[in-house]
Amino acid sequence: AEDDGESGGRVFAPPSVRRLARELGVDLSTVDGSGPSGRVTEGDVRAAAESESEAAAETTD
Amino acid sequence: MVVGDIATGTDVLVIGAGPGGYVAAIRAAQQGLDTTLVERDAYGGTCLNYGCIPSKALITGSDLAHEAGHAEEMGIHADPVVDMSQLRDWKDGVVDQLTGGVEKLCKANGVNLVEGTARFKDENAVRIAHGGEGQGSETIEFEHCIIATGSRVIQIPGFEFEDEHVWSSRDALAADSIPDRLVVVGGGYIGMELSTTFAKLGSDVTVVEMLDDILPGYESDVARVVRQRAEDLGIDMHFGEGASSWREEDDGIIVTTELEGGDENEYRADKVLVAVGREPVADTMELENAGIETNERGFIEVDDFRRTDTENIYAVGDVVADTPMLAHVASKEGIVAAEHIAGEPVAFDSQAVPAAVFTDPEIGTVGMTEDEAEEAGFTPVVGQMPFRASGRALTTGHADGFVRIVADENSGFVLGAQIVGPEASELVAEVALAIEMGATLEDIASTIHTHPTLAEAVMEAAENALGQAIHTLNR
Amino acid sequence: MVVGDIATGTDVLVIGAGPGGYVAAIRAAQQGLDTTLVERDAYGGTCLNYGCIPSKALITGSDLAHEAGHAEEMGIHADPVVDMSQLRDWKDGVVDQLTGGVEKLCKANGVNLVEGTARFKDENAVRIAHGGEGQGSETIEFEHCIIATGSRVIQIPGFEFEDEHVWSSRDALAADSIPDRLVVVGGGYIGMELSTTFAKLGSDVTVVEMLDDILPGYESDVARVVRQRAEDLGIDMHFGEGASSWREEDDGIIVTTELEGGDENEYRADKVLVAVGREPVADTMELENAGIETNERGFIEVDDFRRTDTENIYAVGDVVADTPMLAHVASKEGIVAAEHIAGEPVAFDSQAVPAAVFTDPEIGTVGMTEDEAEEAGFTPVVGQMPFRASGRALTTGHADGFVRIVADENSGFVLGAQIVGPEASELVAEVALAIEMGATLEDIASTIHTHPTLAEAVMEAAENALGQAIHTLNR
Ligand SMILES: Cc1cc2nc3c(=O)[nH]c(=O)nc-3n(C[C@H](O)[C@H](O)[C@H](O)COP(=O)(O)OP(=O)(O)OC[C@H]3O[C@@H](n4cnc5c(N)ncnc54)[C@H](O)[C@@H]3O)c2cc1C
Ligand SMILES: Cc1cc2nc3c(=O)[nH]c(=O)nc-3n(C[C@H](O)[C@H](O)[C@H](O)COP(=O)(O)OP(=O)(O)OC[C@H]3O[C@@H](n4cnc5c(N)ncnc54)[C@H](O)[C@@H]3O)c2cc1C
Repeated sequence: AEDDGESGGRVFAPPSVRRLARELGVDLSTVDGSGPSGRVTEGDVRAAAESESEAAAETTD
Repeated sequence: MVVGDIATGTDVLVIGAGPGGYVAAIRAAQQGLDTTLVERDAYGGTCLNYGCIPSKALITGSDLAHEAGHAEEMGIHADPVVDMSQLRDWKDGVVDQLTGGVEKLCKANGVNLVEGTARFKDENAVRIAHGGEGQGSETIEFEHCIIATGSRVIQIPGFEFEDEHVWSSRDALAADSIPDRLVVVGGGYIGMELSTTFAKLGSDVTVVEMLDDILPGYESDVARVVRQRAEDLGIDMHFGEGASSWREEDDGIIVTTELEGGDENEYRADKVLVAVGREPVADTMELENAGIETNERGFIEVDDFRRTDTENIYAVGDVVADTPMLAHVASKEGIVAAEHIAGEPVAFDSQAVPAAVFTDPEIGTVGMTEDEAEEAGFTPVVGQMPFRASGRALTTGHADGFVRIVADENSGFVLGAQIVGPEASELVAEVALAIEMGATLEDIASTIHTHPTLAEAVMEAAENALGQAIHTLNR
Repeated sequence: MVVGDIATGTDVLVIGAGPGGYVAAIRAAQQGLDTTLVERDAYGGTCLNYGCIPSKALITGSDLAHEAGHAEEMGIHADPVVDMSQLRDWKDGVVDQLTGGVEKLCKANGVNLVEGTARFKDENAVRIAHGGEGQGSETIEFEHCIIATGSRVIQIPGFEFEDEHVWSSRDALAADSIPDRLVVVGGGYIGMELSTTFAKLGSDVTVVEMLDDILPGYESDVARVVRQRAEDLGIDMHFGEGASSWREEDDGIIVTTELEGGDENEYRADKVLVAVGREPVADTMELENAGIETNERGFIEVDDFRRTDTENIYAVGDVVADTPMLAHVASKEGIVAAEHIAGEPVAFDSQAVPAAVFTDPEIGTVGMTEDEAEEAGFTPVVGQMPFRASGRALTTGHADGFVRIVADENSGFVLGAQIVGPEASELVAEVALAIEMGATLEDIASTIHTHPTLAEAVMEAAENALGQAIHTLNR
């Protein structure tokens, strides 16, 4: 995979972002990174967490 | 909470006060958990007492004495004499200061300290056998336990460390005189660090290694720089030979080695240092009572949070399978285990595990080699900067070696570095951060690096990988 | 393109071959631009010939000699004798190797080298006056020009560098004997580096500084560590005094200083080193012919791309206003100018400009201090780690000083670091990358740092700022 922050089975994201993903229950490998070369940022993880909870809210609606 | 007359209870019990255990205990206590740390020997474990710290202190002394005696080219004329028992005392002073510090830090963070050997009664209790006579034993019940019992030196048949002529690394580090002739069995990092140290202190050193190079696990062009320097220091290296026996003769000993074809060689020496590796200490605590098994090599297997098969029992450090036996790995694992017990969203997810060898010159590596990057599915691009093109290296008089940086060609993400040269152990820190952050070659190349520093070579290597180095020709 | 009989043309003309100019020229050539570099004196400029490199080489020699002579505590007994002319030859060899390298690298990258002094004819041409007799002059027309003419030492009234008793830093670095008594006028970084060097080589050193501390611009607790060590080395420091005159007496000289109230002091010496600062060299090239003015302090003002008021003419390095007069800043500016000319999307947008002082111990700083962070509107949080709690520092025998890290409390973003201690010049590299990457304290704290290294202190300082340091007590 090119330019999606994931190569060689690895997601490129800073340690603080990886921790946040665990905290918010976000699977990093499903997040589209908006940073350089697809690096996953804090904002990407928060957005993913939000859209997941929105999706969850919609399905329970 | 007191659970009975002879039994006490604790939230977290940590077994072993090495860099795995004491760090885990301090962090657990910082998380507000009632924490108890059991140690049967000395605070700081192998690392502070018999490993990292004393070896680096002796290296400092041997470097200074050797350098000052070999700086005529710089106009410095000296003929240093080393008083080994004074050097040992200085080293012991450093060790005492640090181990005393560990004890104080544990107490200051509210860790309960218990001296003795811990053995499991079951999944929620250990019995502590106190060392001193008539000290008896006590039981400690725990919610969670962190095993950090470390490793011990491997002994080979015929070479008993009890014998005064046979040294373990621990004996070598406690020496109060310099042997005239030293045979070192094993050319791994501990063997090579000590060979260099004693060669600089004046010993005639012979290294005997079963494999065909020193420093197995390191790339051959990295090892070559150290091997060349070792040769220049007069260290005699023999490959494809295993030590088979030794005997006393005249004033010294003779070490016999076996070659592949069955031939034998003999080396005269005063001491023989056996440094063929270390094995986990998992047999001191009756693990089976807690339902934990070790793998076929004696290590404990753990998950991403350093949990063993028994969910409330964690293991960290040298005793753990799959991660390198290094102090900073032990400490990191200790932190992960302690925070996981406290409910923090942690995991052992480090992308970059640095390692250093304190030979002359030093080696510092982190992340992937070019081959490893290829295997992992990347398209590696590498950049290199020789220290002989570094202004700072030349001004220190130490310009052997190079910085190599490995990145993914498509994304530019930095994947690893192999550094051999002055302060290599320090220089990897920047690359480790780069890898963890998901930095690209361009990120390193466009960060201003102070002139004149060795760290500029990291920047230059990144620029070289990008085809735009200033101080080397681009590939 | 040949524009006439006596005039040649070039895409990019670079004036001055210091770290600003030669780097700019190489990068411009790498971008495919026809590039010409004019230098009137020596390749490498001040830095390689009379600054960074020779000073660091002498520091290495003086450190080694001094350390070896003061390591009885470590059991090392030596009485080193320094042959200053040999040390000078070794240093000159290092300089020659590097300046020769610069010339080779320029050629290998296709840069045209011209020797002589450049003066502007107009916005698109310079006349080059060749140094040698009867060499005449030539005209070079250019599309773009990069001015990198650097700086020179400031002279104070009554102290003429032509006199053999009065040293500039350049004279001090060329010394072939060690003065018994040296008075140093100015306690800035160049004055303190040279004071330390000569004190370690055996001179009786007196520093006279107008202000009330050494190292103006550095925080007082940072300067204090260096000042303490300077005192221990026997350096005599006097504050609030300005050198007013000197005279020969007996075998040496007497330097007279003036105090605030009008009182005077006298100091006996063999040499007086004047190190009160450096001023831009903007008066060698008839700038006005190109329509460029200097500011009231003689510096050239530039924009984010290092363009002067005349759009096709850029300026970089010490001659430029507002950025610190440092070699690595000059090089970075040179790269920005060259790439901007080539149409690359660059700018001088560095968030982190590191600086080092090679005193004993070293200082390394990068980014903001706590006060600067506050002024910039952040809510600063700081973390600190003293080197006396660092295992690596203790094993090197150098444990004075500390690492301080400054971050924004709300976001955790790392904003700066002030490091004073062993290898401080190298340790800032990691923090510079952290700042440029937008790393947080947590990012540094959770990156594994090799044990035992000084770089661990950076991690510990970050942990301290987070209230979870292991090896120091948390605030
Ligand atoms: C010569 C030498 C040099 C080295 N240099 C380096 C280096 O430069 N960098 C580096 O990273 N690593 C180095 N190492 C390796 C480093 O020492 C280990 O990786 C590190 O000590 C592992 O830490 P640990 O906490 O897992 O175990 P240890 O440090 O081995 O500590 C384990 C502790 O557990 C105690 N213990 C064991 N069983 C029990 C029990 N049942 N009850 C109570 N207490 C018990 C032991 O007494 C010991 O104190 C070196 C090792 C050696 C030998
Ligand atoms: C003792 C000392 C120690 C120092 N230590 C450090 C250090 O450790 N780290 C650090 O970062 N900085 C250090 N510096 C500062 C550093 O040397 C300067 O910041 C750096 O050299 C600036 O580079 P530059 O390219 O702008 O100018 P320079 O290096 O000064 O080069 C300018 C060049 O332009 C040439 N020139 C001038 N006018 C003309 C003309 N009209 N035509 C042709 N050629 C011309 C000059 O001959 C000169 O070679 C030190 C300085 C001194 C004096």
